Amino acid sequence: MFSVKVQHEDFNAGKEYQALTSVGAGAIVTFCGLVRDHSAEGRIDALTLEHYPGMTENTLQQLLEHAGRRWSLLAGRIIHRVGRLEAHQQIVFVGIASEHRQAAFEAASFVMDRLKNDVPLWKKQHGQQGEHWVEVKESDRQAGAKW
Amino acid sequence: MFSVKVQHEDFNAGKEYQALTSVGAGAIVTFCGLVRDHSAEGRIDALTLEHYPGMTENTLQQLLEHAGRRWSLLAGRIIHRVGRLEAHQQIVFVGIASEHRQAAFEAASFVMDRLKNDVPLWKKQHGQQGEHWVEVKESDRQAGAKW
Amino acid sequence: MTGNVEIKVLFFAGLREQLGLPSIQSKLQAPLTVASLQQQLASQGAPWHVMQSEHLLCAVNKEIVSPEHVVRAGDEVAFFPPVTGG
Amino acid sequence: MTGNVEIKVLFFAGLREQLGLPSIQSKLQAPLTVASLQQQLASQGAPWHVMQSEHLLCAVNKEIVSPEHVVRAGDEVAFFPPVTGG
Repeated sequence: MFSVKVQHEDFNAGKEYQALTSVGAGAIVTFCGLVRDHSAEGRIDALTLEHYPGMTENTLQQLLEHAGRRWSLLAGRIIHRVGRLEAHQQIVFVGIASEHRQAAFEAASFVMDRLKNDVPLWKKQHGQQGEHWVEVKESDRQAGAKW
Repeated sequence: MFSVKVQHEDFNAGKEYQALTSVGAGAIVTFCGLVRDHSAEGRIDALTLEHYPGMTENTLQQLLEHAGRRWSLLAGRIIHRVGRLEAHQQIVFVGIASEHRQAAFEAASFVMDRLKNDVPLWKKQHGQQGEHWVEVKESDRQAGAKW
Repeated sequence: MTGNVEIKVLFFAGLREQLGLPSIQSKLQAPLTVASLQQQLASQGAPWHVMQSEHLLCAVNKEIVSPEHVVRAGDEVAFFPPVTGG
Repeated sequence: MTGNVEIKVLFFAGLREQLGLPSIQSKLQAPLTVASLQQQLASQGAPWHVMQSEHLLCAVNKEIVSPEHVVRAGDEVAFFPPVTGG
């Protein structure tokens, strides 16, 4: 019902969506996060994603299970890429299948908001300003706290 | 930037997602609605979707443009199928690309909530109880009014 | 503007089925609001009484309008039940 | 439980880079809370002073814990900065 992958390789968002169509859902919401090519500070060339092997997977799985207790869900999948990812590449896929759209929208949004606060993943940014570890955004902290 | 299709043919959600990845987005949210095989009243075999040619397309386009004024969006696509659709088939695709995830989630959710209230499309349900035109759900009316 | 106006009126979904036809071409006395057009149609006897429903929506030239909207010659008017797509 | 306990401590991301190493194996005096472990590490001189940051998070056996959590022999402890995935 809930599946989680942490990998360097790219994913096929279409196939991940397809995998969610077999559960008789009325609504499927997917989120994909991609590497932007700029930020307020300038050009971004790439990100390097670091994780804590074992804990990252566990925490993502717990996050889906938490969503499954809070909303009526039929299936959920998360894929998070790690390692160096160039601008415009895919970073993360979240897919949620449920009977009705509100649960799917809310659960997908919840997973992303909490992922950014609770899951051991760290981004280093490479770009115009050299490289640096990305700082926590106050907006992400607030989004995580609202649930 | 915004594209709308009303068609009987099925769509490939993966390709529709791909089309949204070329705009430099940081976040892409997709929604797919599918024909469920049951409701509170029993088995559902199929739906027949009727539309108002011309007005349906116009209203969907206006809906995306409305979302584009309200949120900072990079691209948006809607495909709505019409005609007879069997259980488990896809009905509707909404895809929204933006720099940040909150805008993409909110805009996709807004489009679906308003689509269900404002766009000339009507569902006839075929199933255990014969066939009948689907009644407006109070929950959909409220969801449309909240924006 | 007064006099007779030629108007096309479309019907959709359950309303189309109840009336047994998808559209009519009507010559009507102008000026005419959507509300009075609806009333005139409803007064034609069975099955037209279904046009009395206050839940029906109206579009003129493919835009939703209020009952007070004035219909003009050449307009395409459509009546239909509350929508249920998505 | 008192006496020496053998603990593996992992570091991630910016903290790993500042310390210049991904993990250490430490013999420490038990019982020991996460807060006191962090303090002991921080008191080892440069570059360990970076362990003084109150923003650091701690996981024991891959679960986030509070500073009062008591570390036991064989535990895998990890310190890391606030997360920024997604």
